[in-house]
Amino acid sequence: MQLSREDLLLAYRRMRRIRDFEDRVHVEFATGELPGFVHLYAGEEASAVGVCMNLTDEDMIASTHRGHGHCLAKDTDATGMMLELYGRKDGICGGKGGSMHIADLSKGMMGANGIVGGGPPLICGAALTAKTLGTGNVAVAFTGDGGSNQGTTFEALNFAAVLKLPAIFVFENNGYAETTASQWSVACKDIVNRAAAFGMPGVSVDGTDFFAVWSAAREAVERARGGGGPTLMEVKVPRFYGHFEGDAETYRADGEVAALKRDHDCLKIFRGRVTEAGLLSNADLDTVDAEVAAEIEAAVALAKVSPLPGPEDLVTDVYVRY
Amino acid sequence: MQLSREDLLLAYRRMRRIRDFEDRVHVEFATGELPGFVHLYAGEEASAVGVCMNLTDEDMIASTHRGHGHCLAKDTDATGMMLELYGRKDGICGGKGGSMHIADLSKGMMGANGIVGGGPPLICGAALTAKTLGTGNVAVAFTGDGGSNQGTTFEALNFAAVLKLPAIFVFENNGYAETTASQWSVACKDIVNRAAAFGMPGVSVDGTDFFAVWSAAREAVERARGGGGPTLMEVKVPRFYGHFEGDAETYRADGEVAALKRDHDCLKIFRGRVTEAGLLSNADLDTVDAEVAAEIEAAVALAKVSPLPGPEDLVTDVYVRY
Amino acid sequence: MPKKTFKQALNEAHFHEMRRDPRVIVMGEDISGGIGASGEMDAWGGSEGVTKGLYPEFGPSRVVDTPLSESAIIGAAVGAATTGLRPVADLMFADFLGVCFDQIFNQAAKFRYMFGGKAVTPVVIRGMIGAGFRTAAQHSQCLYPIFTHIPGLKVVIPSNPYDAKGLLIQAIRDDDPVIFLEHKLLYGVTGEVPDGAYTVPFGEAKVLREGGDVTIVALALMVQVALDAAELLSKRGIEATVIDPRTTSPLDLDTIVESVEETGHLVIVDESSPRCNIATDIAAQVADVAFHALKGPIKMVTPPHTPVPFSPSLEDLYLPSAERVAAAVEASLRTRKGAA
Amino acid sequence: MPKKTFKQALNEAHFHEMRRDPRVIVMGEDISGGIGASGEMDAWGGSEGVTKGLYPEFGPSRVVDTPLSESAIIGAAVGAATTGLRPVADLMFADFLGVCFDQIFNQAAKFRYMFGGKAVTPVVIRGMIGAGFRTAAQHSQCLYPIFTHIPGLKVVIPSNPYDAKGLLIQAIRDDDPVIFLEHKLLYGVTGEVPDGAYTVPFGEAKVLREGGDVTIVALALMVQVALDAAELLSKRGIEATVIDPRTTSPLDLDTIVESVEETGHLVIVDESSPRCNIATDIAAQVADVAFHALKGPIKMVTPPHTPVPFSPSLEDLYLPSAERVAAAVEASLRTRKGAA
Ligand SMILES: Cc1ncc(C[n+]2csc(CCOP(=O)(O)OP(=O)(O)O)c2C)c(N)n1
Ligand SMILES: Cc1ncc(C[n+]2csc(CCOP(=O)(O)OP(=O)(O)O)c2C)c(N)n1
Ligand SMILES: [Mg+2]
Ligand SMILES: [Mg+2]
Repeated sequence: MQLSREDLLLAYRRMRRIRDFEDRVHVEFATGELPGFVHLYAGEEASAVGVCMNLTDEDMIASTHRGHGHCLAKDTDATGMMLELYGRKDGICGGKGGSMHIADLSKGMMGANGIVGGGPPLICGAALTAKTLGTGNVAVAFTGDGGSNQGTTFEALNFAAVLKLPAIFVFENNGYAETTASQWSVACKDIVNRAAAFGMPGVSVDGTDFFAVWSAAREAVERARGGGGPTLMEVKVPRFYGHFEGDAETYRADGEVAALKRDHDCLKIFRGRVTEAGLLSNADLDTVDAEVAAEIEAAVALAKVSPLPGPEDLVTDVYVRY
Repeated sequence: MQLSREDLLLAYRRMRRIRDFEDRVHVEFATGELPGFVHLYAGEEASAVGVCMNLTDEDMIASTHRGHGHCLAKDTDATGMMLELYGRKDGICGGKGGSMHIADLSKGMMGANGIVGGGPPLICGAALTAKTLGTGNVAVAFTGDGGSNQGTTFEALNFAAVLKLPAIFVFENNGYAETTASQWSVACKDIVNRAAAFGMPGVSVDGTDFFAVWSAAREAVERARGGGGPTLMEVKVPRFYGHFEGDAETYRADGEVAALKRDHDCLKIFRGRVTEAGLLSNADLDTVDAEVAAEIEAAVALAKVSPLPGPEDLVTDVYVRY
Repeated sequence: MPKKTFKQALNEAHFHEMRRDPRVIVMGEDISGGIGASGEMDAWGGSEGVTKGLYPEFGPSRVVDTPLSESAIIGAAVGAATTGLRPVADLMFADFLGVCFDQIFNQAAKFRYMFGGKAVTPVVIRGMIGAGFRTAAQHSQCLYPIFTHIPGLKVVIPSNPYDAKGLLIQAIRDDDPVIFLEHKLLYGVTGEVPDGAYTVPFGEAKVLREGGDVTIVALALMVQVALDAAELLSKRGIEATVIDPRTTSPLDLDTIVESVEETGHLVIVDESSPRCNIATDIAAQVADVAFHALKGPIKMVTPPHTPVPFSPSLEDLYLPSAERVAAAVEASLRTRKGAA
Repeated sequence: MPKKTFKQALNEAHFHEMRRDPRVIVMGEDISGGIGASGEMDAWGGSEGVTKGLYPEFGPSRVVDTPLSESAIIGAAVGAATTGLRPVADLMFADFLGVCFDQIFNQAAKFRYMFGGKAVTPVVIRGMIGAGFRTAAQHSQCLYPIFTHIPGLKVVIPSNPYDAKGLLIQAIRDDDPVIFLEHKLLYGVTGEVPDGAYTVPFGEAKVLREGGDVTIVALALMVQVALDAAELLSKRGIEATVIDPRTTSPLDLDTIVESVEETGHLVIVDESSPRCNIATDIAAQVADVAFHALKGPIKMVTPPHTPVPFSPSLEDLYLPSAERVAAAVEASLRTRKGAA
């Protein structure tokens, strides 16, 4: 399989949408208008999109506290998400979830997660459903380098391997868990070195290279769909912002972020690659940029004026029936 | 360092004490006199003793639900243990703990544990104490093959490696977690294959060979004492009885246990080795056998007539002060 | 009606629902037993044999043995539930919640609310509770107050074979996450159990005995203790109503309040540790909404604030006894309103 | 006395005890911050800066940054406590108990009892609690009823800077496992805090205000809500006693009962979920031992039985308000005994 022109445009649009969404949230948060804990995915776009371009709406993903990118890569509505971040009644979760709990089951997005390591066991479940019902679907858990040290994650790896589940464990190593460097906290340095402990194939890719991520994920997805069991993928990505919005980031070296933005921006790299290869033109990409910018602008404008949930919403949605 | 004649006699005595203790508990349980859940260590003696012969009373161990052998290998009093199993007031835990909760901190025995995977995190703590206070002590977690799949265990491995703790993780692979075969449940087949996932040295030994266990443990203990960090040891052992007393064991192949007892009995193997090498005589060993038999006999006799705890004991020992 | 044990009743409930709905699966450690080994499969059928016989009929795709990894087991059950299956996961001893609690209380319980009503998580988590089995502090706890505390969970605690079967079938058909707790000492208890499938609704207490002097509320093993106490009291001229709530979340407070409005006295027997437990929960609710009806103090009969001891001599003292319940009733009746 | 924030008070307590006793260590994720990275160490001093400055003074052997592995962190703290250190472990959000609860409730809490009184486990586990921070369902829970339920744990919940410092010093010097819970919305609150070290004993409630008409009990952030309600009520001619138990295990029931004996009315304000919580716990105990003194129903003011919502508009409704507390007091006063 090759990526068509439409695929490339879609991939770019999704990455661009993530970037713009996050850059804008960064700005809005700084003005104090956005409540809560917000963790931005800027810089890591090629990972989510590279993986999810291989998935259908029936393939499930589980995300993390840094979930906006995974949602958007799975085509969750950006406007609904922005409204959710603003705690609005018409937000994608009715304003009840917020940044860390965005889910869109209709798109195969099982939820961001405020608990690090919460997703991998859940993804075993989605994969078990696929296997039991013979749907041919796959399930993907996104986890960070910090989350790679959480017991629930390790259990899920072994569980998926033993039961030969159609699951893929994508570890986005962005160098940090909050302030803690992954080269310190992951005893084996590279997370991919853990694949053997679970008897599963492992692959490490440069997460600034959309094409590298896409093809590694493609192989893993095909193996999973074909009954070949789970794969561990480590994707090395830069983190452009702080751990959360408001982080002073003094634990990072001076100039570290500037250099990452300059030399390791997956969007710039993508643009360079596709234009040099003559697959897309700069004009094509500029059009996408403009469309996405307008989309995000409109989303924020709507979010700011949209109604808040009211007292009648407080006690609904706890149970299906009680 | 070599094992002296006294060391060899001590090692044999401890292994024999475990075997006799367990064989006797097996009999007593069958008569219905012993209450509770009892998991016997018979067949695995060379593992506990081979490891613990390298330890002092200041070195801590954490054990499992199958803890009698680890306790006795660390020189916990067999009579106090037998009284505990009978729920007696003079039991080593006042009758409050029973088989799954025997501890003897004065001997460096931090407790059997009813929660599979409970011990490895605790051992990180004992190792942290040793490191922080600079005592040169080491700490050892015994875990089973089933427990090797528990998230708490994985976390402890990484934690110990990252903090370079003087810890040793001994995985006693006896082929089963209850009825579940370890070759099925451990995705990488051999637990030792997990060492690399935590950047630590791993070693696999035949647990029916006391000398193999002893020297592998010795190397790990020396490394830990010297500041070289943790080691993962897999010890392959046979399980002579059921998972717990009362287990019909239909999941085992016909003749499996008989063959294990015949060909893989660490006591027989030890006797063969030391007598052939002229290190100890059969008479030496027979004397130990007789002494141990008398000791266990006396322990059971005492346990049967010893007083039970009374109402005044029910609410003590919850807090130091409340 | 045929007599069956509590264990058989639970076993039948599994068969009915697995035959009825292909989305129902069971999973857990040794849930069939013997996987990967060279002897028999279905060697155990769960640690107490509750799921015995399912494997031969439904095979490995619906009777899923697992590694020893509770977070993965429960998390997978939860994830499978949100994606179309109806898993019944066996936690074995409820005491093991400590290694997988996040998947229960932060994930399963909260999905529906956090996701604005879009998730449905029809998972059943079975666990054994209770003392008396001589299994000491880490295998004898009740812990249902913890589950009951968490919004988003339903908590079911049967006390007899009939209810066990009907409540488990209801739990499996229910669309919310259900914690289903089985007292180990009840497995061997027998009672009349229909052969067919039937449900017992959640949130409907059962009145086991009627008497006008005092209301005794009890769950699980304590129901029998309460009934025994009622017999003792009856001989002393005191007639008790005994109520088994059967589910603590939802709780049928109305039935309790109605009874207290008649009797004016309430005694709650709860095997769980005394602080923040079901006894305090019910007592407090009654002291609010039915205060006007109370003629004496609300008494709670519970174990002491200690871990469960191993020694049979201590464990027997630990558990509430009929005699202690009767004494509590008498104390409440003695201290009538205004008497102090 | 100098004015300090709640956060500064906690920070000082750490300094005092670490200087005083070399066995005291702190550990947790980002407890100093920046480990292995190329920028500053002590970058955060814990996620809220409570442990800031310890690293420069005490260094890595006593200020232990850890991987993201709560079971290992808490288990290691517990194991270190039984072997001679006095660790203060930071769980960050108490909501994370789900991934490490076993080490707290089956290990630390039970060692002493299971081992027949031979173990001493002087560990402090710090965790943030409470809503109002716009952090949604998995980062806003109180959960202290769960800890309070477990025999073997002590549970400390300060409501002001003075108590925060004194209670934390007591917690560190205490020989039992202590769960120390900090409400996030209190960190910035200021109050008078002595510069030196002092302790506030466990199990001694603080009476913050005296009034003869009703007793209001509240914890943590709810103490201020209760005081605000008392002001509202005072304007309406109702005088309230406000009591902060400060520790829920042990609980100073005597002070509450003494007050109820005077006022005859009890209202408990509890930010935790309503079932099996501290409000029910205290209500039930009072409805037993002080029944004779009650002149009206015991009222509990709590959030609804729902997860904590994200949207500020909902979260503000979720939290008990002074107005709701005042209304509950009035309801109790209205429904006097015999009135119905
Ligand atoms: C179980 C748990 N522990 C700790 C936290 C607090 N926390 C939130 S994000 C985070 C770091 C996660 O690092 P990583 O997995 O690398 O993801 P990243 O933030 O880098 O995307 C921590 C410690 C949490 N939310 N859940
Ligand atoms: C957390 C937890 N899960 C499950 C159990 C029930 N259980 C007790 S022992 C055991 C099997 C343990 O297998 P392994 O670790 O190989 O030890 P072995 O019994 O073979 O010595 C199980 C599942 C438990 N006690 N704790
Ligand atoms: Mg990271
Ligand atoms: Mg085993």
